[in-house]
Amino acid sequence: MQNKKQCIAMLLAGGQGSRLRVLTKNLAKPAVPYGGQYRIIDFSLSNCANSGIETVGVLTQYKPQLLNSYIGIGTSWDLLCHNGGLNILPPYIGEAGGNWYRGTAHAVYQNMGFIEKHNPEYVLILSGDHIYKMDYSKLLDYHQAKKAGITIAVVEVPPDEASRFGIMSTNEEGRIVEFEEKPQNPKSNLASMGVYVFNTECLLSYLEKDVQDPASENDFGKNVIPRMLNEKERMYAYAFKGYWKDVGTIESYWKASMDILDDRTPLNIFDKNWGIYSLNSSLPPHYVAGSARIKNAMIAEGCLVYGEVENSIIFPGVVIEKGSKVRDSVVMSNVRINGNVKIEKAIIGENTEVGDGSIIGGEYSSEEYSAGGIAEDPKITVVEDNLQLAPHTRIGVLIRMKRADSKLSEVAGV
Amino acid sequence: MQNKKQCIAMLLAGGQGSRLRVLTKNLAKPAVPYGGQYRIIDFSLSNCANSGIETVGVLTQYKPQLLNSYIGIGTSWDLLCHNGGLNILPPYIGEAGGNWYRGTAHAVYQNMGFIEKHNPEYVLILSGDHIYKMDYSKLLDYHQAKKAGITIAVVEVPPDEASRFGIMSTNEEGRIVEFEEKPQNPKSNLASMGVYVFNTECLLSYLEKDVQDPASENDFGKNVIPRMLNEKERMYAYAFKGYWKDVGTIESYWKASMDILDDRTPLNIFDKNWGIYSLNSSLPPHYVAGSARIKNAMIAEGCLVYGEVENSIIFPGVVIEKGSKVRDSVVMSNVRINGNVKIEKAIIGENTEVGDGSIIGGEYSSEEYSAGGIAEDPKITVVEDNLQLAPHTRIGVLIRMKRADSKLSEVAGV
Amino acid sequence: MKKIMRSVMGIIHHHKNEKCLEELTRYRCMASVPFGGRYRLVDFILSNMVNSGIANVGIVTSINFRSLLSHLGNGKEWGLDKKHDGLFYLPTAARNDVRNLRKVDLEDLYANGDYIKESKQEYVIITGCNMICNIDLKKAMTFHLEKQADVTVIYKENYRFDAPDIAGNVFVETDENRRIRTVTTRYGKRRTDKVSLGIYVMEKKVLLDILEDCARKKKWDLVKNVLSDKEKDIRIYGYAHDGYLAIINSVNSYYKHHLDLLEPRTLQELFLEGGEIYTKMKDGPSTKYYDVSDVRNILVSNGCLIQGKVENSIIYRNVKVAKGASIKNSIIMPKVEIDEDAVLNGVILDKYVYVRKGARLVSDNQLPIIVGKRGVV
Amino acid sequence: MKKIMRSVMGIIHHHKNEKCLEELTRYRCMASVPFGGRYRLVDFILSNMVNSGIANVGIVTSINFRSLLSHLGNGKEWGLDKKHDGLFYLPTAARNDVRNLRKVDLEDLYANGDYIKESKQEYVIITGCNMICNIDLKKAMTFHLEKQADVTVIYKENYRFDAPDIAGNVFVETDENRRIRTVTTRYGKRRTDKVSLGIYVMEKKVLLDILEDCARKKKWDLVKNVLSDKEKDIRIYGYAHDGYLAIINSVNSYYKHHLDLLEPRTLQELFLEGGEIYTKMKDGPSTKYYDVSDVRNILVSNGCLIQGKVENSIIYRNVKVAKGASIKNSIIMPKVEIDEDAVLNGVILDKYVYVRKGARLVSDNQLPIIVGKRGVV
Repeated sequence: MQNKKQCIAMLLAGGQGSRLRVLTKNLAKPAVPYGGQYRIIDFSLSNCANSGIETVGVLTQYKPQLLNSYIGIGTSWDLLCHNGGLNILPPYIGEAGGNWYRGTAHAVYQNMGFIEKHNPEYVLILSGDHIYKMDYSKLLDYHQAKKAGITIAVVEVPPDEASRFGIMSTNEEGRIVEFEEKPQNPKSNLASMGVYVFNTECLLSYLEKDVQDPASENDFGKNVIPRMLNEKERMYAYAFKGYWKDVGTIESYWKASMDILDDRTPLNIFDKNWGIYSLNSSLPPHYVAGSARIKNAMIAEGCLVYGEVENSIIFPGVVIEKGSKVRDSVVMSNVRINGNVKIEKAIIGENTEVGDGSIIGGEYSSEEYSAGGIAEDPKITVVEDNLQLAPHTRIGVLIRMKRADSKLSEVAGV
Repeated sequence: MQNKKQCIAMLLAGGQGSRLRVLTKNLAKPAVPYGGQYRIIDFSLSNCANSGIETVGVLTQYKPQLLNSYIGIGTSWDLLCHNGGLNILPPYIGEAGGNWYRGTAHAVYQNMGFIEKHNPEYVLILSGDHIYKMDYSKLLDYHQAKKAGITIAVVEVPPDEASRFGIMSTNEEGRIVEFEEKPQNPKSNLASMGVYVFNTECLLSYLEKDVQDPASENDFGKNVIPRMLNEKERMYAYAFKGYWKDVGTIESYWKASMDILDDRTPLNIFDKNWGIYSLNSSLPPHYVAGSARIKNAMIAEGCLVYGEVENSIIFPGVVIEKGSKVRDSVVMSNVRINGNVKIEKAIIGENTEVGDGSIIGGEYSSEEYSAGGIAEDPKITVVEDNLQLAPHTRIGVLIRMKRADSKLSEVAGV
Repeated sequence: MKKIMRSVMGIIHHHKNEKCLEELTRYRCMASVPFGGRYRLVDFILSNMVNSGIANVGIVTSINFRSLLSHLGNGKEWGLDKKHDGLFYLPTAARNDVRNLRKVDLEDLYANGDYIKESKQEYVIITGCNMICNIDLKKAMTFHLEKQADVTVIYKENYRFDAPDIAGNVFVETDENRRIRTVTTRYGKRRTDKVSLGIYVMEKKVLLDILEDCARKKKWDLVKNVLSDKEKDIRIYGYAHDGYLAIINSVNSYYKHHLDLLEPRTLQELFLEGGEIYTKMKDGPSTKYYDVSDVRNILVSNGCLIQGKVENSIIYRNVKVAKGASIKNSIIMPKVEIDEDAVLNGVILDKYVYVRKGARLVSDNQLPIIVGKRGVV
Repeated sequence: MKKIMRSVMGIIHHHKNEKCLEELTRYRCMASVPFGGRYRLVDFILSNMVNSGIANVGIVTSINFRSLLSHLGNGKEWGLDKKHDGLFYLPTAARNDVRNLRKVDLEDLYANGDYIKESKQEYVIITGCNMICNIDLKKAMTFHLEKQADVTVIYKENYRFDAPDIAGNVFVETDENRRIRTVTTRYGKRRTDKVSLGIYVMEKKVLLDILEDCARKKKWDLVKNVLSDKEKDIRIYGYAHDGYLAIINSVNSYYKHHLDLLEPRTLQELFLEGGEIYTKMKDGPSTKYYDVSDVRNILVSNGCLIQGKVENSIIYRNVKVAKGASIKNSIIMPKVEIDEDAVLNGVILDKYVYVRKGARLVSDNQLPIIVGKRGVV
C-alpha cells in the first residue's frame, strides 16, 4: 500500500561550485566541509528532517563519490523511514540512452519516475549549496493558504548585491508580478533562495513544456519560472527571515565560516530545537595543553592544541603544535600544524601537514568586506588537501602581492 | 587510519540485459526478480558477504533507481561495516566532464579512485547477472598460491554451447595459454564466468593501457584479458564446480527458475551455511485454502492461494483465485490472478492483474530444452508488469503460432 | 492529523501472569511468544502504535527478556531506530520472580519516572502485550481529546470468551455518552459485556499525578487502586474497538485464536486491510511444496520443505514435514522437523522440536498438547 | 589472523559492587558510568573486543540497565548490528537487589547457557566492564593457543594502587613459563604485584564444563570456587598487558584515572595509537571558546560554550561555563550549566547539574565532591 505523501523534497546536489576552486577539486560543492563539524548539505538535510519531510531525493552529478558514501541511507539525518527516506538520484542510462543533467529543471525532469512513485501533493525543490535553517513546513502552509501553483522562498538582500540573484517583485498580497534573473537594474531586493514548493501536477506540466523547448537551458531560475510567469500561473513569494548564505566563492565561504564565531549572526548552530545533523566521528575530546591559548574559536573533537588559536574554526583531529599561531582561519580535518607556524586568513584542506616555521596567508583588512560587496579577487589563502608542506614554506598574500596573480595564493602541490 | 584491506569487490551491475526484454524494461538486469524471493544480484552480494569480503562497489548505469533503493547501504547482506560496506558507484561528471561507462573495464577504470581509497591487495571483479553460490575466498587462496597476476574463474559448459562464452585453454598446472571470446570452433569447454581476481597494481596498469587504446571497447573479456595474454602476464584459471547460470535470455531465465524446483539441481537455496540474503518484507505467512492444490512449487509469504499451482514459482503477495491453474510459470510479486484463469509456461510481471477466465501461454514441450541448446525464439510467454488484463484475455503461444511473430507473445498493454 | 500522534508516547507493560501460557513462557516472556506464523505477540500492539504515528515507545521488561530484546532490537523494523525518541527498554521495579497480578503495574512506571518525564510527549498510551488486533490509535486519541477525558479506556463489545478465559479480564460499563462509570474485574455481575483491551489513553500530567499518588499510598494497580476508586474524581471514557480482537491469556485462547487466522476474513482484517504488522526480518527462501505434498487450509511461513499432509494448521519458518507425515489442527513453530509417517493432531510444537519417524501425538480433547522447545517426540 | 577471532565470543559481566561509585551508580549501572569526556566505561572493553575481531558479544545486565541499553542500542557504533552474531543482552540470574560480591558470577552465565551453547564460536573471553585499557585481545588469544592453556588470565605487572583501592582485586603469581600457580585476592601476602584485569580466555567447552560443575555444587564464583581451587587440575596461564591500565573500583580511582587523561602520553596511548574506542554518536556543533575564556590543560568534548576559566579538568558534552566562573581539577558531565563567577575545585558534577551564580564548591582533601544528576549547587 503506497501512502500518498503530502510533500517530498528534491535536493539539487550536483553542482561543481567551480568558484570554490580547490575546495571542490575532489568533491561536489554540497560536500564541502563547513563550520567545524558539518558539510554544506547537512543544513538542507537537517532542515528536511526537522520540518518533517521524510522523503528526499538527492540529485547528484559532479564528483558524487563522497556524497554517496557520506549520505548512505540517511540515518545520520533521521531520514530513514518505512516508505521514503533519503535516496541518491544520479544520472542514468534508460532505454533511449543516457542523459547528463543539463540544468536544474532537467535533473528533476529526469527523475519524474521517483516523484510519481511517491505521488506527493507537493514537491519541494532545494539546493544543497546553502547555509540556512528554515522550517519548510511553514513555507508549505503558506503555499497551501495562497492556493499557489508555485511558491518561491525569498530573502531580502542588500540592494547593491541584488544583481547577483533572481529578483522578485510582488504585489501587496505576495503574488509575484515580475521575476528577473540577475537583473542589471533590480526593481526590488527580494532574492530567490532557490527554494521552491510546487503543486506536483503544476511542476510536472512545466517540466514537460520546458524539456520540449529546444531553446531552454532547462534551469528553474532562467527558464521554468519565467515561463510560469508568462503563462500567468499563481506564483507567490514567501519571505524568509533569518540567516541565509550561498557560499559560492572562497570569500563568501570564509565569511560564512567567520559568521559562526559571531554571536550576533542569526545562525545559531547551538539551537537544540533545530539541530544540524552530520556524520559523526568517535574521536576523543579535544585536548588543550597548558601552553595553548584559545580566543573566540570553535574546536572540534580529536584536536590536540598546544599553540594559539584565535578567531578560527578548527575541524576534528587537527594538531597544532607549540609556538604556532592560527588566526582568522579555517583548518579542516586531520591537518597537522607543526611548531612555530603562522597561519592567517587561510583555509587549510584536510590531511595537509604544515611544516615547522611555515607562514601561510596574512595581510587581510576587514574593511574590504564590511564596506559591502564581496571582492572578486581572492584575499584568502587556500591550501589544498593532502599536501605535505615542507618546513618554512611561505604561501599566500605576500607572494601574491608581488606577482599580482591571484592564482598563486592557492597551492596545488609543493 | 585507513586499514589496508586484502580484497575488495567491484560488482558490475549496469547491464541492460536487453535480451530479457520486458523483464528489464524498468530495471537493470541484476535487479530482475528471481527464485520467488530474490533479485539476481542477491547471489553475488550474498557470495561476497559469505566469503568475508566486506567492501563492495556496485557499478550501476542502466535504470539504477530500483537497485539504488534496493541496495541501500547493504544491511540486508550484512555488508555494512566500519571501513567499507556496500557502495553504489554510478557514472559521474568530473572536472573534465562526464563519461558514461563504455565497457566493463572502463567502468572499473572510472572508479579507480574508489579502489585506491581502499587500497586492497586484490580486486575481485564480479558480475551482478549470474546465479551461483561461490566461495570467493577459495578463489583468492588459489590466486595467491599461483602467484598469478589475474585468476579467472571458469566452469565447464557443454561443448556445443561453448561458442557463447569466453573460452580458456590451460596447461597442466592451470595457467591460461589461450583465450578466445565466443570462438566459432572452441578448443576447450572451460568458459569464463566473468569472475576475475586481479592483483591491484596489475589491474590498474592494464586498465591504464586499455583506456589509452582508442581501438579498445574497454571490455575485460574482449580487450583487457587478450592484452594480458599477449603480454605474457601470469594468468590462471580456477575451476568452479557447481551451479552457475547466466540468465541472459527469457528462456534461460525461465529454465533457471524451474531449476529451483528440481532437487537434483546443485543450487540449494535452502543451505543454511551459505544463505542467500535479500530485502525482506513483513508480509504474513501465505494462506492455502481448502480449495487449493499445490504440487512442486515455491510459494512466498503474503500469497493467498485458492486455485491450483504446479511446477511454479510464486512471489510474495500473489493472489490466485478459485478455479485458476498456474503451471510451469513464474508469477512475480503482487500479481492478482482472478478466477478460472489458465496460465502455462509464462512469466507474469509484478502487480499485474489477470482478469477472470484469461488464458496465458501454453503449448510447451520440454524436449526442446533437454535436447541441448536453448532455442533462440521465445517459447515462454512474458506478461509485463503493472497491467490490468481484461477478463478472458488470451495471450501467448496460440496467437504466436498463427502469426509467427515472436514479439506478439509479449504484451505491452491490453 | 498524524502530527498529533507525535505528542503521544506509548508504554507497553509486560504481562503480569507469565505462567498463563505454561511451557511457552518458560524460556521467553509473554511479549515474545510467537503468534501468527512469523510474529511475536508484541508485534501487534507495537505496529499499531507505529502505524498510528507514535514515535516513542517504552517497553517494560521483566524475566526472560533476552528473546524480546533480540526480536525487537533497536526497533529498526518498526521505524523506531531514530535519533530522537524511538524504542526504550524499561526495567521492572519488582524483583524478577514475584508474581503479582496487578492489571497495570504502576510501580514499574514510577521506577521509570525519569524516562517518562524526559520524553517530550504530552500524552501517553499504556497497553499490555497480549491483545491481537489492528487498531488505529489515532482515532482513540481524537476521541479522548473530544471527550476531554482524564482517561480513555479502549473496549470491545460482545467479545466471546470461552468460560475459563474470562477470569482476569477487566470490564467496563459506559453510559450513552461513552462515559465509564464502572470498571470491574467481574464479568456478568453487572451484566457488562464490554471487555477492556487494556489500552489506556491519558495526558502525561495525569499519569504523573497518579504515580505520585500511588507512591504515597504504596498501592500500584491502575485498575484496582485508581480507575475503580469511586472517590477519585476521574473522568473515564470508553472508546469502542470494532475490529477483530483476540485476547491471549491462556493456552486455550492462544490455540483457539491462532487457528482463527485460518479464516480468510480474519486474516484479511488483521494483516491486509489495516496498518502493516511489522516483525523482525529473517532471510531465507520461500516455502517449497513437493509433488507428494497434500495441503489445505493452512497458513505457512517461508523456508519450509513440505512433503507430507498438512491441514488446518499454522506452520512457522523453516519447518520440515517429511513424506507420509500428517499434521492436523496444529501449530508448528520454527525449525521443527517432522519425520516420515508421524501423525500429529491438536498439538503445539515449540521451536526446534523433533518428531521421530512414525511418532503419534494426538490430543483427545479441546486442549492442545504442548511440546516445549527442543523437545523430542 | 583476524579470522581466529571469529571463533571467539565475548561476554561482559556486570559489576557486582555497583555501590562502589556511590552517587554515580545510583541511576545507572557501572558499565554505563561516563568516562573520558564522551565515553562510558563499557566502551573500552567492548571496543577492544571489536577491534580484535570479536563479532559476538553478550553483555550481562542487572539493575539500572536502561541507560546502558540506550547507550549501546543494537551495537551499531561498534559494528555489531549484524544478522549473525552481534550484541546480546543477557539477564542476570540473581534478583535485582542482591549484592553478592562474586568476582565473576557464573550463575549469570549458567542462566544464559542457551545463548552460549547456540553461539557458534569455540572460544570465549569473559571480562568485566571497569578496566580502562586499549588491548589487542588477538594477541592474548594467540598466547592462549600457544600455551595450550585451559584458562588464560590477563594481568598487569606493577600496577600502582592507592591503598584503599587494593581490596577486591585479584592477583596472580606466574612461573617463568607464565603458568599461574596462585590466584588470590590478597595483595602483598604472597608478594605478587600482578593484578588480574578480570579478563579470562577459555574454550567454550571448558566454560560449559565449569558451569555444569558449579551448578552441581551451587558455588558460582569463578575466582574463588574454580580458579583458586587447587584440587581442580586447571592449566592457568597469565598473559601480560603492557599498556596503560586503569581499574575503576572506587570514587578515588575514578577521579584519579579520569585526570590521568590530561597526560598527553596517556591520551595518545589510550585513544590514538591502538584500536579506535567507539561510543554512541551524538550530534551537535563543536565547542566554542569565547574571547573571555581562559583555559589550560583540559579535555573538552563537543557542544560546550566556554567563557570562564577552566584548568586541569575534563568537560563532557554540552556544558556551559559562564563568564567569570572558575573550574579546577574537576570532572563536568554532559549538560551541566555553571553560572557566572562560580568557583569549583575538585568536584564531579553529574549530568544536568546547575551551579548558581557565585556558588563555591571546593574539596578540601584528595577526595572529590560528587554532585548527583540534576543537582543544584
